[in-house]
Amino acid sequence: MSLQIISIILGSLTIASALMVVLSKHPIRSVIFLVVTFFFISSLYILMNAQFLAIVNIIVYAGAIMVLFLFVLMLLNLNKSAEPESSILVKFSSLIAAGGLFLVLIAALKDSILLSKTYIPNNEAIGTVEGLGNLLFSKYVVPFEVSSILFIAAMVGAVLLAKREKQIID
Amino acid sequence: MESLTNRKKVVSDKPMTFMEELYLPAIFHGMKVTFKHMLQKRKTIKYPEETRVFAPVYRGMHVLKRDEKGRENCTACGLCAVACPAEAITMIAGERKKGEENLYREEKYAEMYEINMLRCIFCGLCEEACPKEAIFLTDRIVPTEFDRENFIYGKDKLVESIEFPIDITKRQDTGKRTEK
Amino acid sequence: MDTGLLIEKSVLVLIIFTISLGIAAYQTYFERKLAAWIQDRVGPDRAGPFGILQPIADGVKMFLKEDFIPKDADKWLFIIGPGIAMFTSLITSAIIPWGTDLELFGRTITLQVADFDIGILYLFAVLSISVYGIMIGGWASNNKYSLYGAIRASSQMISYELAMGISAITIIMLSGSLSLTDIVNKQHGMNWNIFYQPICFVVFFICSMAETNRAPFDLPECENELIGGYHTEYSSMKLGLYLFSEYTAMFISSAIIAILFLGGYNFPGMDNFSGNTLAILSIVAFFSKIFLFIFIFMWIRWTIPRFRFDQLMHLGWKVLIPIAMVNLLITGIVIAIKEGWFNELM
Amino acid sequence: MGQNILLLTLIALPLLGFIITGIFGKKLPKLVTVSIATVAVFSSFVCALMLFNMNNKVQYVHLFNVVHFEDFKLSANFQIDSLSIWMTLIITGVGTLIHLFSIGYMSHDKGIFKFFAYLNLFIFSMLLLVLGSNYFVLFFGWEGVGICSYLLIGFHYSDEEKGIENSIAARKAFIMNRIGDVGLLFALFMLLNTFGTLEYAGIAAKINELKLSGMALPLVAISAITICLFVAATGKSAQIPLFTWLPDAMAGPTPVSALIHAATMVTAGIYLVVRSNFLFELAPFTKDIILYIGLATSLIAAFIAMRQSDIKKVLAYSTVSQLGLMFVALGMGAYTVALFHVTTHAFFKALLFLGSGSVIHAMSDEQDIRKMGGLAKKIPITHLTFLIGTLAISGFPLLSGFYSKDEILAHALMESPVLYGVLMIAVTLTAIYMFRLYFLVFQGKFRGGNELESHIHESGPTMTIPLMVLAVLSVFGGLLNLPGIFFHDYTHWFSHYLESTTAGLNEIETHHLESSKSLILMVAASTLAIGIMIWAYINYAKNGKLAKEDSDLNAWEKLSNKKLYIDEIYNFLFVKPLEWISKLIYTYFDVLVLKNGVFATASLIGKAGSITRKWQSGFLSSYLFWMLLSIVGLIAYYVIKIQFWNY
Amino acid sequence: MTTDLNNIGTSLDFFVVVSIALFVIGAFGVLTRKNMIVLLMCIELMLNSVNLLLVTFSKYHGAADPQVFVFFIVVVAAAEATVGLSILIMAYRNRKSIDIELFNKLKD
Repeated sequence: MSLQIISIILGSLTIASALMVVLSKHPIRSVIFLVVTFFFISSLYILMNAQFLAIVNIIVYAGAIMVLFLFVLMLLNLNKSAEPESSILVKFSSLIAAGGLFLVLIAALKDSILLSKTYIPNNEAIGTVEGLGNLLFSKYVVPFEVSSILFIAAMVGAVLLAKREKQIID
Repeated sequence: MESLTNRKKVVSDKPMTFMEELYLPAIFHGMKVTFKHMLQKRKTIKYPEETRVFAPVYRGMHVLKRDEKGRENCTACGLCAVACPAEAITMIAGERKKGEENLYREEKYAEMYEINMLRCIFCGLCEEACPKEAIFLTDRIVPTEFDRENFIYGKDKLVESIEFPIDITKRQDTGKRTEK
Repeated sequence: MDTGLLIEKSVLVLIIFTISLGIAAYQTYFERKLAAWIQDRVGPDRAGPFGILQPIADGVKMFLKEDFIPKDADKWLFIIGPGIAMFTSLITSAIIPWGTDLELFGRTITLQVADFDIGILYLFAVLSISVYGIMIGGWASNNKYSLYGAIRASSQMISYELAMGISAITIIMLSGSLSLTDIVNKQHGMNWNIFYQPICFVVFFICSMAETNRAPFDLPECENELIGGYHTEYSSMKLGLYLFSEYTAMFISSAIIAILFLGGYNFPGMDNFSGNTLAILSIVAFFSKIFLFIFIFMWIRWTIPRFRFDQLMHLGWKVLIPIAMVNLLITGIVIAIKEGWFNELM
Repeated sequence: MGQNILLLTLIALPLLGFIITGIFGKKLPKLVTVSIATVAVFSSFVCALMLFNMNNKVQYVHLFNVVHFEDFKLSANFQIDSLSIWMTLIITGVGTLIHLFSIGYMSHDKGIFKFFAYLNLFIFSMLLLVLGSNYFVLFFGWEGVGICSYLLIGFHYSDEEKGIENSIAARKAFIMNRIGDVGLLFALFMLLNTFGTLEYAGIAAKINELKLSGMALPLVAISAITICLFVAATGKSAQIPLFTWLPDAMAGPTPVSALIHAATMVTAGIYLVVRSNFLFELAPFTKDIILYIGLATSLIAAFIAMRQSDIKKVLAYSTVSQLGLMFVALGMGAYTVALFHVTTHAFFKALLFLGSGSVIHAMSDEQDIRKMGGLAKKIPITHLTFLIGTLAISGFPLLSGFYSKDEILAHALMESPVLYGVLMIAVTLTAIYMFRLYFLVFQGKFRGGNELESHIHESGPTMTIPLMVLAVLSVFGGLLNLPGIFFHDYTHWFSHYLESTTAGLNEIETHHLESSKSLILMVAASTLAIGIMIWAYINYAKNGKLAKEDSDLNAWEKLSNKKLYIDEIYNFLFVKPLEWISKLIYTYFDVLVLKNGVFATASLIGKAGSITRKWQSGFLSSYLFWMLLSIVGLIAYYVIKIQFWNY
Repeated sequence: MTTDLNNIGTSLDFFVVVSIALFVIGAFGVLTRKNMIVLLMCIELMLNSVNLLLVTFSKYHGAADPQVFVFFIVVVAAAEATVGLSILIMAYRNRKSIDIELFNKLKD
């Protein structure tokens, strides 16, 4: 099944670029690899027929959030002072903990993975704009509206936090 | 006070009206202006191929004239140097030897004659001061150079050659010229 | 997969790329000519008759120049920056419907590389990514002017994307579809959106000017403040790519505006034609609209002086976004009334 | 079709007026602002008239759903029926007149645009209250009028002399109303719980369904609901025990007192009870409570009004007393009669308040009736209209108050003669204090000093025209509900009008006394009124038994003047014990138990913390590391548990 | 090649593994990196892994609801990023650094 091969290749690339996010020394490189990771994740979404989410993922994550990160990194201009390395002990113990988490999660989800043999074919309309839109504006309309309040709160909070307090100087 | 030209514009910073605050009318007006210019005749020319015709009063590079027999007119009287406001002209007078009558018109001549083109302001006073109709400003352009020394023009560059005399008859008559 | 389709699409992609690049190249020539005309000059006229070979000469010059990478620059990012910029401005053309269906060799060829049902979203996704080219390039140069240019570019593009998106939503509401093909087909004949949404058109037009960093919004590269802006340190073909991407973006934006507001490939009286005649006429119509907009872009550039940065932000956040939102609201109400949502009240 | 649009315009106009005057009022010229506000209300009134003209059956308008989960809905629905239209007519009609009056009355005030904005908002809220087709919309209006009342009572909060007093009065009104609102909220919750809907029609339908199917009605729940509703009504309509805010509310500008605290808002309680009559009919116990509380309020308020010296306070207590009368009517199940009294009361009480406003205006803001007297000649129009109002409220024959009170008395007589007798006392007291007020203000000699006397002048046309209109209405308002002895064909038009289309009112018949009996009652009442009038004239105007200073009052007079010491009693009963208990708790519980306990716990934690703080490195990564490790452990535990022990 | 995309069922478990791996990588990054911006990015990565899992399950069960949740997660992530970055800028203004090790006031 060629699609399976494609998905395995894309999945591996996703994991590889995610690893690069964590492993690359320079934060800007991390940002760029994270963007690449998001692109791969979007491609995985497309493989699963969730085109709308794929595009939204790119617009919001790659196009807005990561630009913000890049922006802040550029403003802070940290390229001179290199980030101090964590000690070997910390790295080792983190690796152990993360590896443990991976194994344990796989073990926990093992049953659901096995279940996928009885895969239910779904109807086509779920990943489309219409499908999501219908759900969003009927069943989930209250959370949808509430999220706008969340946005306003976040916006006000961000502005307040980032504003320099001039009154003190005056 | 009444201005002579009446082109004065009074600047004011009164608050803008709504239409002005929209900016769009002003923008459209500007675009109309540029569009008109797009259709207008071009004001520039393709220089090396075409050149502009100079005005008769144009004052360019100097020339030291010879008379019709090919003799230099200049007698090194120094009036041009005196008249020069920029102190650009200097010269050394010499006495005409025997056998040089075909070179110099009178018994005194300029042994050395230099104009510093970097100082010269092309005012034309030297031309007016000259009693011998020896120096004229022409419509030629002083060529560019890389070194400052090269801008001190000696007689080699100033005196017209006998084979290719410089035509100055098209210059506007200052009323002093007798020779045509 | 259908082999014929594969070939057909590949050829289409090739043609579109060639045309885009060719038009972008000749835009530089045309821009210089136009600037000259507006300033009562002649313009480039040395290379070939009327200087028609000027873009090629420029290209050769770009290729032959020394490729220079500053000492402290981040080498890889410095290299991929212009690549991303060029890439993003080219891939938008994938969703543009260039004309009605063409019939060749017994096949019906759709003149569109990919008909997404969420075409506009794709457009905005690509738009939002196009910031990276400039930001990465500007940052990687390790030059403060480049960095300023990059930061200006990113904040400008993010700000204007909002107003642009809102006005695009207005059009989406009007057409009831996210697919560009549907939007074009809705404007059959002379039924163009610009007649319904003139304000929206103005907002979208201004925003796309800002998105492509064209004057009067060319602050990321304004010469008298930032030398060259984000491409100060660039030379040779990398600089060429940046310039090229800007011109390609202008071409694509003109195409998008033509699609959203001027009916794309529709032209009045198109019902009298059919088949390939119609297809060719529609392509002609579409391109003439695109050229019209390119011309207006250039015309504006050589007319209006550059904004100050605070004025730019003021215009984006405090003027265009409110206008676009109010317009959206009014459109929504009108549509609701037309669809009869208030009928039960009456 | 047309009715719905009309209804929406009717509601939207005052809101629009509020928005325009509220936002742009400061910048617009004064005249434009006030005319926008007034015209908005007047246009609403015109709409209401048109609706009144068209309407002959109940109609519902659905605007939108506020909350919608599955089949649970809270929606902004409106209802057009005779009850809501009648209330709308009163609100917008009287509202228009009072707006007009305010133009003159408030003309010297800087914040006049604010005042008109508040008035418009009030009208809007009131319209929501009466036009909503469910308790949800009613609640919005209820709270809205509460807020407007608060804002308007404290309108002169920045006044140099009385500013603080005004704000305290506003706060008192607000808090008292909140107590009532809690009742309303509880009632709403219980209604939702019991019937699953807040629509009047829905609840009525549910009850009918239960009745038809022969199932047991949730009578206990209904009793509780009705009591809660009545608590809400006491709050808004100033009944015992929540009536003390209304006299204090006279701190607001006089038009406000006229509109909100006499004609419209205070009758919201009556409206609530009338609207919920299908519930109250099922709860006789609550009805009894209403009857007795109404009676007590009526008597007490009338008694207090006897010796008040502030012109507005007298009217305020009179309002409380009249509201008590209405509640008596409600308690007897005579809903239409109560509404009839609401109508006539709106006319003459608004008239009286506006008249008093005119007097106060003329007296340069002096409100003490002991300093007035002999104003009849100086302000003739005010005098005449005020006289009409006084006669109407006292039940002078053939004026509006006469009919409405007479209806209540007639029903009381049908109920029991004792009730009739007690009510007669209240009515008599009303006549006495009203004539006392009239004679002290308008007859006799002026007692306010020369300087004040020279300033007295009649008010302008914007103030006198509303007075005249209201006077006409006060005279002829009674014709709406003529008792059977006059014109047989048109008798009890009002009651029948309400009965015909109001949902839920159908099952209640209006009882009528036979003609002869009612004639006797009428004659008795008329004689009483005229007798009191003559007695008051002799006492107050002729014999010059002028208002005494506070120190000269004898025992009962003092009791009346000091408002039966109710504020003090409340203070003693509620505020003082609360303070005392708080202090007690503070000294014994807080200091001894809590403080020491807390300190002990804290020191324990501190000691434990100093041992465990070595874990607290302050590095985020280490915390996260431990967190991750714990998560891994937990999941591992459950996985193993499932895998190996098969839970 | 004309296979329907629906038939990749057997590889859905692979997506689950991928999302778990992404989550673990994010967690690892949070533990080892010291730059606060990178920490935030690792958190974004973890959020995305959850999104991927949700979409996978949505595909698996044929219901669109999880995708709506993804939508909300994206919204929350956007809000979180704005607030987080502004806090970060404040922190940088105070300490002139965004090294997480310097912000150990929590122990006091």
